[in-house]
Amino acid sequence: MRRLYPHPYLSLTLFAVWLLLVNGYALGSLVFAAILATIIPLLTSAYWPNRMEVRNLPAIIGYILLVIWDIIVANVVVAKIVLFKPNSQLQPAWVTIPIDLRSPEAITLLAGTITLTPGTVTSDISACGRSLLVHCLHAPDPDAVRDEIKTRYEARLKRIFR
Amino acid sequence: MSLALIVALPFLGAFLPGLMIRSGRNACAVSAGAITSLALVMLGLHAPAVLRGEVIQTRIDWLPQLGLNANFFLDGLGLLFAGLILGIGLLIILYARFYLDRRDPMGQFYTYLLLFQGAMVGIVLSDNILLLLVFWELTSLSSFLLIGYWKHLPEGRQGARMALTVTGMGGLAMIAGMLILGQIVGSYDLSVILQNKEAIQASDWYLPALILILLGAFTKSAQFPFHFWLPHAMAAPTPVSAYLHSATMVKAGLFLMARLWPVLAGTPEWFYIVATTGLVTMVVAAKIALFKDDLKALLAFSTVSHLGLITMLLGFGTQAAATVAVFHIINHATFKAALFMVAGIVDHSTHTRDLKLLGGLRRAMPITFAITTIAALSMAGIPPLNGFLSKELMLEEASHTVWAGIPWLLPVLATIGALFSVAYSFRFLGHTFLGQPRSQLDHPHDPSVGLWGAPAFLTLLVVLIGLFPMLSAAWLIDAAASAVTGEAVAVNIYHWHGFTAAFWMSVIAILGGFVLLMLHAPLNRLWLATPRPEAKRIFDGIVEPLAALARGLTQRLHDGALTRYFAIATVAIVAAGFAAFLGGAHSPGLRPETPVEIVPLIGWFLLIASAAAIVSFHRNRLLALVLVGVIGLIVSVGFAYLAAPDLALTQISVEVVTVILLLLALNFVPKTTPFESTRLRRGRDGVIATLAGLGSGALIYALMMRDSAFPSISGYHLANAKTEGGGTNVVNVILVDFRGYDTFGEIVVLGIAALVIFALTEAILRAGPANDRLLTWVQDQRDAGDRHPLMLVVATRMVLPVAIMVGVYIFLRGHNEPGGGFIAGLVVAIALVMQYMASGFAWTEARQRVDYHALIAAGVLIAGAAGVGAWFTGTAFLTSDFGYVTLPPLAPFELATAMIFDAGVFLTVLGAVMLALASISRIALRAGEKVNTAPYDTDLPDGEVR
Amino acid sequence: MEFLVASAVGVLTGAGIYLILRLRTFPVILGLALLSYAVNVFIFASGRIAIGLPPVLSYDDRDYSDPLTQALVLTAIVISFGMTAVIVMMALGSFLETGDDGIDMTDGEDRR
Amino acid sequence: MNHWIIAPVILPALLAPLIVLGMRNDLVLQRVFGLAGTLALLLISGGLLYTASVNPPEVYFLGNWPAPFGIVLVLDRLAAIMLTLTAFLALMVQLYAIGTGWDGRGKHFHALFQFQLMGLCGAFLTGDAFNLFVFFEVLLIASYGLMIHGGGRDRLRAGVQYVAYNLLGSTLFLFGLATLYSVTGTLNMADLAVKVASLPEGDAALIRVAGVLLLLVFAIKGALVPLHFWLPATYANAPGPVAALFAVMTKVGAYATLRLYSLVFPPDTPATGALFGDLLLPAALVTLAVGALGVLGAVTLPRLVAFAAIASMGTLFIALSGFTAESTAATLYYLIHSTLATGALFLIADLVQARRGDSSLRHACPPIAQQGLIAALFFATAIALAGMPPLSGFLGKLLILDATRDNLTTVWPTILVTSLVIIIGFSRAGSQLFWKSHASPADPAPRAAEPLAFTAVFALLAALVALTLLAGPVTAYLQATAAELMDGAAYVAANRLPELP
Amino acid sequence: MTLVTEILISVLLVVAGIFGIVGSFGLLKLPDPMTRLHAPTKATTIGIGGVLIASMLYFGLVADSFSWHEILISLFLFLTAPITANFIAKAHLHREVPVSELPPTGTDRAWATYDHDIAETAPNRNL
Amino acid sequence: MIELALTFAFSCFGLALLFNLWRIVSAPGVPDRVLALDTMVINMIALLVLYGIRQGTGVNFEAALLFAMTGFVSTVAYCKFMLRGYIIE
Ligand code: NA
Ligand code: NA
Repeated sequence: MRRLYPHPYLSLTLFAVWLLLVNGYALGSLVFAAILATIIPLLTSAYWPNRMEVRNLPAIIGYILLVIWDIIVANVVVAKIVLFKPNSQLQPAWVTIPIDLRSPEAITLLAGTITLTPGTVTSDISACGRSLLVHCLHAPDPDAVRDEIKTRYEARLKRIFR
Repeated sequence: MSLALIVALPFLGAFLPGLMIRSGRNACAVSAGAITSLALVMLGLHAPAVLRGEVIQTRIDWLPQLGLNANFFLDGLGLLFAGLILGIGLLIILYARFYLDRRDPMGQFYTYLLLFQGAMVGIVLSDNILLLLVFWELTSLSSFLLIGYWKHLPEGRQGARMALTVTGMGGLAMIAGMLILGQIVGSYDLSVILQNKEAIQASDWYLPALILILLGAFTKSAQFPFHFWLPHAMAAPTPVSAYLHSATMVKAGLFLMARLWPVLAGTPEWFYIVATTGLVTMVVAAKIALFKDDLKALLAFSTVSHLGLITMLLGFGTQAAATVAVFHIINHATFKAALFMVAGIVDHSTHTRDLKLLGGLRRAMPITFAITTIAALSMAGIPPLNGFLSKELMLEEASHTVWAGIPWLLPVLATIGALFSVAYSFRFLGHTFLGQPRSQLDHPHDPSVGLWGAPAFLTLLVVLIGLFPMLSAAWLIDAAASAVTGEAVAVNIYHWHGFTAAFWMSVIAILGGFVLLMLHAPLNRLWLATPRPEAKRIFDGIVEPLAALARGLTQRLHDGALTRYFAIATVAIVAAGFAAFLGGAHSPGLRPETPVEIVPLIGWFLLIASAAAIVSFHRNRLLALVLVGVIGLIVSVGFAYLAAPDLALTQISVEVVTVILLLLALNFVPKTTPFESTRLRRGRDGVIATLAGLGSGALIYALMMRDSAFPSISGYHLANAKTEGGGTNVVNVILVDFRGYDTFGEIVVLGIAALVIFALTEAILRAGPANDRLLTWVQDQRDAGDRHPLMLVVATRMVLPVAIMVGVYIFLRGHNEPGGGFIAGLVVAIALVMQYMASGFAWTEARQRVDYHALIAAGVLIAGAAGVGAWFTGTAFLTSDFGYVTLPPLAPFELATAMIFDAGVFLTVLGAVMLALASISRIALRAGEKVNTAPYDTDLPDGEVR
Repeated sequence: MEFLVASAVGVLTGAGIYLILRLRTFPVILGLALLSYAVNVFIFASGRIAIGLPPVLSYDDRDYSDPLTQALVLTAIVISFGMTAVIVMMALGSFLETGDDGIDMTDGEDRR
Repeated sequence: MNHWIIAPVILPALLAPLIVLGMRNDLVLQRVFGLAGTLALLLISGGLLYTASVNPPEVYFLGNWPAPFGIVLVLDRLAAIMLTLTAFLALMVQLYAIGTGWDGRGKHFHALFQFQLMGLCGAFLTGDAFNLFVFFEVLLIASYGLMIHGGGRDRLRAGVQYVAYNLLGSTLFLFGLATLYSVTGTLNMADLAVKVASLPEGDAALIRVAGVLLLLVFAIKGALVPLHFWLPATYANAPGPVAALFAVMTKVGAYATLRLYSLVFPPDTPATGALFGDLLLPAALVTLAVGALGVLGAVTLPRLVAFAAIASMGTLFIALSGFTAESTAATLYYLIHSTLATGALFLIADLVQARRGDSSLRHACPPIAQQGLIAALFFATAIALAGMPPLSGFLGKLLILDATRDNLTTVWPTILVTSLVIIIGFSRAGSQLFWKSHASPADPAPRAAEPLAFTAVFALLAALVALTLLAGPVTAYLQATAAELMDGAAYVAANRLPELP
Repeated sequence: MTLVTEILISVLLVVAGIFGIVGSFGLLKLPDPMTRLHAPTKATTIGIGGVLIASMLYFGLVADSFSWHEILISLFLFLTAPITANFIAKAHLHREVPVSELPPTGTDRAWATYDHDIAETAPNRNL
Repeated sequence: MIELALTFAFSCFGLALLFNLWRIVSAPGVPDRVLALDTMVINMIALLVLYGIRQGTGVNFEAALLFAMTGFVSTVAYCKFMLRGYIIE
């Protein structure tokens, strides 16, 4: 089973993607989605050599909902800054986020979350992969940003990725 | 048939000497001689009949549609000339055998000689003026080879070129003249033309035709002012000079004038052009001959002079004069060929032809001396030799010919010509053989009989004809002259005419000639002191500047300035388009304008602004590329807006692959374009571009506003796509079915493009400047450290499978909804490119080797097979079929053979894009790009560690 | 709308022509790319433009935008893509061989 | 349905990928299959030539779609002639390339060669205007690959120009086609003929523009001044055998002009009248003059031949511009002749260049291996190309002169004077190349005999001789061809078009 | 179609439009490249998200034809937006920002963009 | 009401396009331009979807999806070019 589905979450995603693509859920589509969701990961597995270890499905769903909520907030915050804050009052800042996550997928997910949420963009990673460089649009207190990221997102991700 | 054979023999035999040369020089000469003899014998067999007044004809259809046929006829004139050509040819072959050096390639010589001989015989036996032209030009070509035979001599090369140029020019003029003549008469057959004197001479085109034909004749016969090539042709080996430049080729012009005499002669135009030219030539050339120190040059100008004489006689337009011309043709051939051979003998044994160095050879070379004496006396017109007979007759004719109302002009000038002729003849004889022997000459001696035999034979003829003209020549003259004039001629030649004007003119000429020779030394000083045009300088002065002009013009015009080529092309296209438009009626269209909405207006503005920005900022190449991307985006969205989603899909995916390709290439070329063109030039280009833009914009506007006069064929496609093609996406059904053949060609184009790119890459990566440049490549920009950023690599692990799935989806739905194999191929290719960008070429390749060549080939083969498959059902290539498959519990779905075709498209596109990108990546690798072993560069415990 | 399309074609043509008259390969290639956009829109528009018409058959009596010109444009796009790829590579090869990305052969190479 | 009609396209189209797929690293196999393919193509073409001579034009309905809705192939005499000529030249060129090892100097020669043939055959057979464009592109892109085969500085630079110029031409082609389609609503050539003839007067200006734009496209292909500039550098820098094959490429332009403007825009078309002939004739005359000047002024041998090719295109288009049965027959005769002669001369130039190591005509070089033989070949071919007797060039010129007697005061002097200039140019070049070299005492560098290469050249010359000797029957066939072209009714009928509503 | 759905869709569209234009406006207004990076990558995700949800609702509730494939576009953009931002930031850092302006990594290695020791292996020119 | 909202949205995204173009043409650095181009793609996707709503057709869905995909890939390519020169290494 593991050989047939090297990345089960990918297969699941692809199954869903096919249904989304055909914009329906007819029986034929389900069968075809299953076939493709099996074949395509096999074709591309060479490019995903390691095995992603993920657990705790409720945590994943919780994380997704949290991020969506944060994105909505982020957009409002950024919109206000863009529209109403004079450039002179902006206090952009660079923040270094030390990370404990070791899985590349987890790090990427964290970095992506940071970018998608309020006023922060992940700009770089250290060559050893142990810290992220984050740019803040308006951060009078950069340390607070770092702490929030670590507690709000990284801690949750640690529970998801082993 | 046998006439054709006489002509063909030398041509067919021309290969023999070349082949026989391996068996030795004698075999070579004998084979050439045998061929000539055979032809001569065959000619001789016809002689009795011809002399009885019959005309022998052979007709072979060649190009009857044009009136060009291999028709030959033999009459007296033909017999005379063919006899001369073959007879003297035989002697020359003999003479050349002993004349040519051991080192000379004799096989080549005889080959050329026989080719020439065949061409000459062809001229004189042709009964079709187009056929005659063929042979005429052949003589120019073969003589080019013969004159240039001694390839190591620059004079040979130049002389050959000059001869070819001048006679070639005449030949081309003659083509025009002959064609006109044929048009007037309605036939190119000589025997027909010769019957149409009135029609020809009454035609408006008579004079042009006459001039054009005479141009051919005059150049060939070296008539003034085209006489200059002949002396330079003397760089040829002496046998060639003797044969071509005295006996035969130069007489081709005379032959032609004689041949066409019945229809062209007799008009004032003819008289003034031909007689005057002949007269001037005779006098001028004779004078020049006197002052030439080179034996062959002297003979050459003498030849020109005599040709002038004959021309003049033909120009008189009377039967008597024409008869004399024929007679002199015979005589001149005998003594002049002999004299040329003598010159060769002298040259051969003394190694010089310079009259200033020669002298007193009579004792050392008695036989040669004897031959020369007779021949030279004949040339001088001393009785009783044959030269005397014809010259006397000439003077007689001249004496009663009035030129432009001046009775004395012709006699006086003719006498002067004769006088010079006497002088140079005696100079030739005297300054070579008489006087004191010259010590610096190294043991001169008579040659073997092989060399002197031929001239001796000719001298014998000189004497024979001189003593017994009626017995030895009159029959031939009669026959030939009858043929020339078209009326029966019976000559009566005798030595003594009484004290006629001609007699006194002759006396004056001989005495005057002696006096002139006595005065040669002072006159020569005067001659040398007088500035005079030198033919070669003039010729070079015309040809070389022309060649230089041609070179200059050609090089300047085609100097590789593509931008100018483009400017010219654009202007030409726009101008032609406008002109075409203005030349026809145009009813402006009445279609209503489609209303404009705000967003398209913004898109339009974006497009205009981007185009303007590209023009302004194109020097920043990356920016220009980004702007092209913007335009691509807008065009894609525009297609979607205008109800063409397939186009939008294709445009956008092609767009991104193009950008990637350009970025890959841009890495190796300068990132900016320097300021180079002047303001003026930019202005010019701006004007051209504006005109082109106005043109295309106006054209499409006019087209859009007018309805097509007929219903478009696309109505059929709309009506039948579903029912006959099995798909609701009409565009796709057109692509894979109605016009699947176009698509087949289109994927072949893509496949070829990839192959070309691959082959080009191979060439670049071979040892050479490009490879050197790559090996020492230094990036012109600072590199960032991170080559395979972690986030991209991880994201690609998701995006790649998703994108492939999108590709599959787009492929499968293509027949019914926007999409299809082409877009699907591009989508998958883009996905793979993303993988390449993420983890690098080498890492990706190492994990999954796909043979892109095989993909392309398989794609084209599958698409082709899908087409060919239809043959098995008895239908045409690319005939498709479709049906619905029911697999319970699934809903029925459609399968169409067009999908197999589309699969071929998919594979080809994928393979082509990937092969092209992989090829460029190889260039980057050669330029020192490093190969990674891990999927990303960040230190993380993932898969392979670096 | 027709005027917008026509003027877009004209502007793209003009810009393309201006760029192909430049002296370096890169702008010339961009110019050819612009020309190919211009002609693609030209072909498309030569079938008369339509807005809001269905591109695929939906079984009613409505008008359709001309599918044939669309197919022709598709073919033209693909072909010009192949051609562009080839000329890009050739220009690159030429630059690598000579160290010069001029499009003209003014140093007399053409005369040799 | 006669499937043989499409064989000349399908055979190379499938052979080429097979070569890529199965034998891309085995030159010997490529050679064997490539030669076999081209030979087969020649045989098929010969068969089609015969078919076309006994049958009226025959149409192959691709995909079984009726004309004018699908794409059709049309086999008529003209198409068959072009196919056979192409196949023959290609076979010889291929022999030469193999014999000299040219095919091994880069990748994919044989595959590209087959694709090139596919493009050419497709262009000759198609009865659809847009499909003509597609096959133009196929043959062009293959020609790009062949042109830069082996790489190298000058070849690449010239190659870029060649491609760029042709891209402009392709764009123009599309402009023209779109205009044509927009006015008539059709792409099938026979249908175009029917519709253009009955266009309303208000469309005259637009259809004239379409016609002129397309004419200019073909003029680019046919190297007519002022659209000829791509040719000299391209031909001079292409590998010898490729340049020889390109002899037929310019003829594609002539073919397309002949096809389209005798069928769709014949001189009796109300909207266009004699427009195209009037445009072509002066351009052709200037082309001939430019080509002749180039021959006289050329400084290298390949350029000399290239300009001779331009001159021959000028001559060809002079005849073509007449659009009468007589001038068309002359055009076709000259077309066959000049293709073979130009091809042969390019091969000979390559022989010389390979041995001399230098192509300049400005200075003499030591004698070369097989000098005598090569000189003789050069001489014979130059005679043919210069239009001197006795070879087919002369007959072709006579036919053209005869056919253009109505333009006696402009055409005749141009043809005759340029002939002289070309003769002078060739004689200067030939004596410089083959005679002056004797002045130097050095022995020629030894060189392999390359029998295949010489066989190819001999075969081309033999074809010229045959064309000369068989001028009568050949011209008869061509006259029938011309008659078929001048009367488009049979062509149109073969398409079985539906009745106009 | 109920008024609620109509209002819902309209609101979504208006909100989306506002965020769309704010994102692009920010691109113009914000003072330096790094701050500009914040505006569009965020605002356009919600902008386009709103449009896509509006589309889904419209087809599902108004046009009465089930549609959910818009989700795919959203997913795709959410997946790629951080990567895009990351890359643009890296490009900016590389071209414009000296390493001294950045905070330290807190590790023994530099920020990846500035770290030239990464994965250097011997060049292989023979491929 | 939807029609009105649609018009509003259309105008917003159309105006956004103009802003993007302005940034592309006049920006201090290439990264800014790439950012603007990327944003432009997003705005065009929005326009395509809006157009689909107005026409009541989902036919432009694939185009929008492809825009997203190709926009991403070309942005990455541009940045890779600025970072390393070689975009595939
Ligand atoms: Na079909
Ligand atoms: Na983004």
